[in-house]
Amino acid sequence: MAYFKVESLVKYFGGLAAVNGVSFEVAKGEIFGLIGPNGSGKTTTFNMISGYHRPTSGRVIFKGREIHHLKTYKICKLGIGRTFQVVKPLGRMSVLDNVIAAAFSRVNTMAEARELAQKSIEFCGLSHVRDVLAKSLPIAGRKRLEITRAMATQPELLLLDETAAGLNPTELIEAIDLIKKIRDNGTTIVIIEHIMHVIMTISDRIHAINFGQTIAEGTPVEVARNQAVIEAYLGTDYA
Amino acid sequence: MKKRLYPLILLAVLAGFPLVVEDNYYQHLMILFLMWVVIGSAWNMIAGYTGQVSFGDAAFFGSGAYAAGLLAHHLHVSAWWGMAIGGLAALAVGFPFGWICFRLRGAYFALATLALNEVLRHGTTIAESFTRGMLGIMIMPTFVSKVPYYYIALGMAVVSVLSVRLLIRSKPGYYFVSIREDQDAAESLGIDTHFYKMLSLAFAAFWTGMAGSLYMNYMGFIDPHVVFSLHDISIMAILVGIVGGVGTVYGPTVGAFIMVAVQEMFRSGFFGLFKFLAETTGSESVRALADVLTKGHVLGFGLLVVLVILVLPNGIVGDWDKIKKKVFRIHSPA
Amino acid sequence: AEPIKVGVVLPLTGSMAKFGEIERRSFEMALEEINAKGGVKGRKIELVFEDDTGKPDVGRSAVEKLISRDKVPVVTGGYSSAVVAAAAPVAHQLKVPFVICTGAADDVTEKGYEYVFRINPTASEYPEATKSFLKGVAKVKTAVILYENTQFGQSSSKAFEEDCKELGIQVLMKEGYSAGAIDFKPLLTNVKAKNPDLIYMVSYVLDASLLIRQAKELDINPKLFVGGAAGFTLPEFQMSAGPAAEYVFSATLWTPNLRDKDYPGAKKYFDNFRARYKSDTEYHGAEAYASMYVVADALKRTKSFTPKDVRDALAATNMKTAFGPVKFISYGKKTQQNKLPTYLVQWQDGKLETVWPKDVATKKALYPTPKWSARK
Amino acid sequence: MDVFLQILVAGFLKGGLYALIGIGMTLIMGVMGIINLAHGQLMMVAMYVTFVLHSFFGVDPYLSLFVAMPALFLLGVVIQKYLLNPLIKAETILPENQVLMTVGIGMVLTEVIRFIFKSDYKSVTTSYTGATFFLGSISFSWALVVAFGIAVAFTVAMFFFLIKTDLGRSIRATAQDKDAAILMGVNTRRITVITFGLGTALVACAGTLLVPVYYVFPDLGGPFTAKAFIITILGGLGSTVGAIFGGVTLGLAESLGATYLGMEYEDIVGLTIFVLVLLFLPGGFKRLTKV
Amino acid sequence: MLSIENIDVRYGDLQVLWGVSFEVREREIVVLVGANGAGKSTTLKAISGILKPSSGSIRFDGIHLDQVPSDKVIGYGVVHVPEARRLFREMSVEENLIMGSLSRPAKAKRKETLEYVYGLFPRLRERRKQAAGTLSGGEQQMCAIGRGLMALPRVLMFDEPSLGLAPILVQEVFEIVKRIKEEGVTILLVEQNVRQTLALCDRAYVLENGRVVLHGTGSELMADGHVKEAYLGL
Ligand SMILES: Nc1ncnc2c1ncn2[C@@H]1O[C@H](COP(=O)(O)OP(=O)(O)OP(=O)(O)O)[C@@H](O)[C@H]1O
Ligand SMILES: Nc1ncnc2c1ncn2[C@@H]1O[C@H](COP(=O)(O)OP(=O)(O)OP(=O)(O)O)[C@@H](O)[C@H]1O
Ligand SMILES: [Mg+2]
Ligand SMILES: [Mg+2]
Repeated sequence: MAYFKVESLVKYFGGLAAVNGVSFEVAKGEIFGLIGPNGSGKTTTFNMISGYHRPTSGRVIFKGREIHHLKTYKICKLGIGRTFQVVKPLGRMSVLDNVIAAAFSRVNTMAEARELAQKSIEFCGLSHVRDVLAKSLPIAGRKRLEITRAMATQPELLLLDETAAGLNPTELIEAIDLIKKIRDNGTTIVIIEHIMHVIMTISDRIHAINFGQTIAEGTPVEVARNQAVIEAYLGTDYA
Repeated sequence: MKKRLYPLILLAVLAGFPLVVEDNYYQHLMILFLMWVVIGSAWNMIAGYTGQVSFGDAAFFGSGAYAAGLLAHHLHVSAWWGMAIGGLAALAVGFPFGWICFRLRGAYFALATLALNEVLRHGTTIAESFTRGMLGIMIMPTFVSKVPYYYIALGMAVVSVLSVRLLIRSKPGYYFVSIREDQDAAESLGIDTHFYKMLSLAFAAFWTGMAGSLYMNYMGFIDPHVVFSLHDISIMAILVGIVGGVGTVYGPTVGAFIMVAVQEMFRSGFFGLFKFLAETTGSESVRALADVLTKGHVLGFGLLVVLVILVLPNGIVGDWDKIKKKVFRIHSPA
Repeated sequence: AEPIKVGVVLPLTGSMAKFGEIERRSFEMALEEINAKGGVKGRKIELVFEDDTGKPDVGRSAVEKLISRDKVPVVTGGYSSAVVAAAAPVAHQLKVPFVICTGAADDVTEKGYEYVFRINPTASEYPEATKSFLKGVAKVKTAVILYENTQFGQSSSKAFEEDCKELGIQVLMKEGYSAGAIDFKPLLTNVKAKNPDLIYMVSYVLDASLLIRQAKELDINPKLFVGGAAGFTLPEFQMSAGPAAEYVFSATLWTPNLRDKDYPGAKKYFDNFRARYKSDTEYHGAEAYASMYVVADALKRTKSFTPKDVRDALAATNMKTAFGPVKFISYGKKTQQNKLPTYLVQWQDGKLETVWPKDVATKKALYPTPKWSARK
Repeated sequence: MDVFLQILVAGFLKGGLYALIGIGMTLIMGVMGIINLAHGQLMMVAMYVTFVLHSFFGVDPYLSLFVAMPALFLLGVVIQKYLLNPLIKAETILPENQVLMTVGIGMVLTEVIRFIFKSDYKSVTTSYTGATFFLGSISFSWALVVAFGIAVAFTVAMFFFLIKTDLGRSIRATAQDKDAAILMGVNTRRITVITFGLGTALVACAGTLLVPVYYVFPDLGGPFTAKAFIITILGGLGSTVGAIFGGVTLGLAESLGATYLGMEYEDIVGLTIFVLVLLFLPGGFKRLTKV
Repeated sequence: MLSIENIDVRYGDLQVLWGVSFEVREREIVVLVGANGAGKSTTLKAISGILKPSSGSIRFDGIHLDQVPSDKVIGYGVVHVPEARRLFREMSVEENLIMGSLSRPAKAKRKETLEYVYGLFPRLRERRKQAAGTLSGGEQQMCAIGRGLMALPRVLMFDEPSLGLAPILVQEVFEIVKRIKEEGVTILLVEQNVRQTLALCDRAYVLENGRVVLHGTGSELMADGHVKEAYLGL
């Protein structure tokens, strides 16, 4: 039994099929990359996994349990955390409070939540801005807050949607380190990223989609050499 | 440390008030003030903390008042029983409403609350045979003295403010604010937003309903236009919340005090100050001014609303740092 | 000597301010007349006006203030029924007499409040004259009752419905509406289909004129249109409805043409008011004017100026005023309620004529009403 | 059958007036995102302008359109410029502050008018006030027929204005992304001011047309504000064509409700539709018609 | 032709730029490099007038842009393609493009420029009736660039045009930037894709914590030890 899998997911918006039959399996403990041209349906796939959109058809199975009919918050409680491509900080709360709110999904008392939040903040390296209001963080800080918050919900499976976009190469290296650290901590990761340097370095396996349909799957090297991926996505430079 | 004492000092002052000031009139104003503390705190919970702005608080207020009133009218029991029922009646209105309308966001939700209130107002007016329609419900007040009412109101105010305080420093409070800041993000953090919005609404409806039944008991008379009034209840509740400070524990207390005082001040021509001046100076222009002021008191009130929002968009407690800087030239340490 | 303070609660601002203002002026006119004649017991009377804004809670605050801050021995005024209903128990509990001059809610004087008196008839008594007119002259078989959904509308339409039962008139339809509707055609189309002999309407002034105007547009032809006081007697009604106002009857409590025997000074009050303020007055003003005299009369007779003594003096009132004879009696469930006849007036040639009861009529009632098509 | 037809006609004609009220609101609320709880009060002010022109200068209400509309345009401009625009800059917890501001403005307008004109009910009677013509046995009010025609004309005009002109496009662009509009060279403050002015002028038109068949008093604003909301939500925010549909639907629903349920249910019918549309057809008729 | 002298910019109480100076010459591609939050976007906003510097000056062909109201800046040919594209989501692609040509000279040439833009991005012609909000990320970026071109820019400022684009589109965007430059438009570019932009540009400035700390030609900076370490991840 696969740890996590999606089966022929389909999502229509009006007449448009944003996702049109995507299936993949993720093994426990791996970093699984999801790539594809803009508008190919990656974020929509995440939205279906995390319960924001109900699939038009298809199934999402986590640890043997169908979850695609569950509400978002239930999915979080089951142990699937996510970040948003368009970041959503809780603007007028401090960074710490942002994370405490997340921690409450696992614990009930203030003291426990604070402790959990602190740990998560330290782990993700946000201690220096702990008491800053979330809205005054720059983009990189906000992206990191997304991860920190998701981590405070103690996910077994973490969905990262372009958390590295907008970082310069040096910052990227830090981001890669953090993601690896999270994986080493025992969390399985599905990651969407357009920056090849990131996705190729950290993914164990990569799944490529185009127009909502699978075009390739395999190790980074295999996918990077795949003709369909090169044509639709990578362009000649990366070949 | 000192800051923590303020509420206690305030409480002591309030507890001693009717013993020191025996004037009925001031006691009456204080009872209104305390009632508005309750309503303001309730509104602040759903709107200020949870971000679901209600323009229909009167719906809950009226339900509470009518629960108490109808109980007394039909069953001839004391309207104080309505105190228990009033909060629950408001809940009974709030639940189906929230269940349906919480799928709306922002301004749409606000408009829906407004519509709810209007429906209830028309409904109570039309259902003459049950509610006595516009004839209203009249009961004999229980106490001649205001002091018992005062302490009941004080008790309610203290409990409601305390419960806000407790709530917002715990899990639900964090959840409420998260929902206000970003509902989608909140969902992804494991927050059952619908449940917590309902919880917040329940809190608000309950306390507003309680305030409504207090009103029935204390005033002895209600009719649909009084208790389901957009301006006098719903908007006033918002003003209390906004003037005091949205999303602050003691904001509504400050707001309630200011709004009740200001309203009465405008109504009574600055407590008769201008009339007094006109009489002592005998000056015609002062008399004319006094006349204009008393006639234009609602205008003054409206202007005040406009001014407050322009100058103190986050209320007195919310903008306290700004006020300190501007008015007292004190800079709070960063 | 110090003047004696008398408290007056009136809607001086807000949507009812128009009448609050008329009443305030009438109070002041009466006050000046009384003070000019030496006041009471060598002391002048001073009026302390409080604005109730037409809202019961404010009205209550106002009465509380008058009693506990200004220490007035008696409060009068009270325009809206809701304000009166909320303020009366306060007066009763604080044991300071409250002489109501306008608020018409029946049950205010049905609760046995010892300190509450009312000069004007209650809402349910407004149709009295109409009733006797229907009995004596216009013997109709069917009626439709339309009323605004207000305290006054609901209670007096109910009273008229009962009168109809008594007279054997079949009520084909009784329907309320919220004041301020743009279009009464849905209502009137139904009325037209019922084709009643009588249309009874309790409406405020411009709803009244819209009802009549639109009845004309739809060509509805009952034998008579009757208004239940409120809006149909005001000049604005005639101005706005124009020729459509002709033939419309209305109940009223007072007209300036009433006989001096029972209504001493009615005409004089009317003329003085007009001369002084250059504007019209009507029964509300007369109520206020009379009320001032009733209070002054009690203050003259009272043993002392304590509220208790003033109350006792009020209870013994027996006098005639511009608004009619005043005597606070108990009848039915009511206590300390003044009982007055009501009148029927009709718009004839653009003027409001008293047509019923016969002994006070200025013109003969024009009945039945001609069809719209038969009018000029 | 006659009853039914008569009611249909009455509802339809009233709907025309409602549409005019709604177009103004849809501009302000849908296009600019301002929830304006003073809409009815602004209409009331326009009605007083018309009243004054008629009773002191004998100006026919239809002619006074040419005064009332510009006058209210100016009033709208002042309100937006000095009262609403400053709020956009202020950082507040609740965006609803702006809503409350319009409540305050509504109160001030009502009270200022009351101060000047007292609470009296005023009416303007013209030769066409009660004028009707009959088709078969169905009566048509002339004044309402004219109002209906003008409403349709304005809707069409506004529709093309918003779609086809640079100013119209700038208005829509400002509504969607203020900063981006600035980058495109749009003076967004001016745009908001103009839009609010336009919305106000349109409701002024509705008010003026209403004067001959209705009456004026200071408290008249509130109920009309409520109606404006219902119409706008029914029609779909920002949709001018929707406003016509919304207006007529509300007019018809009210009339039918008033006839077959009872006049006292008139308002409840409107409110019920409002809530139902909010819940089951979010986006209103715009969702169906796509314009 | 564009010279920024010593500007300080703040958001309320928070100062973000401290005495930033640089210049852009005719027909150059100039790049601003910097870490997240260094103040690159803020600099562009200051030039296009959305933010006003609290001191210092911004001159374009001798005109004090810092004294020009923000909505007039585009009229001088200084055009800003903002971060995250900022299209008018509910308007069609064509309407979005038209919104770029409100100024008088641009309006006069609207038809021709539209043809030119469609020639540059045939994809946009295909989608011209579609609401911009429903375009894919890459199409949106094309639309945003097209909208900027519609204003007949003399200086075109791009804020992270490659952000969130698929690699194949990143290539395309850089190609387009080069082509636009060849058409005679001066370009000021902010990019995180430091390697590629440094290779492309004429000159570059490095911003750190709101201050310019380094500048030089692309190849100079590429060879700089600090840049290598801090921005190229080497
Ligand atoms: N709520 C929605 N309503 C309508 N269409 C939508 C919605 N969400 C996404 N789409 C459309 O679905 C398609 C897939 O979008 P999605 O966000 O999944 O793309 P993506 O692969 O994440 O792209 P990117 O790499 O640019 O983030 C796009 O054409 C988008 O316009
Ligand atoms: N609206 C704002 N209010 C307050 N501070 C802001 C605001 N916008 C940006 N800042 C702050 O200004 C600083 C510079 O921001 P800016 O957006 O210019 O950075 P940047 O160099 O473009 O970074 P990025 O690579 O993230 O786009 C950051 O610290 C940011 O937090
Ligand atoms: Mg995406
Ligand atoms: Mg930036």
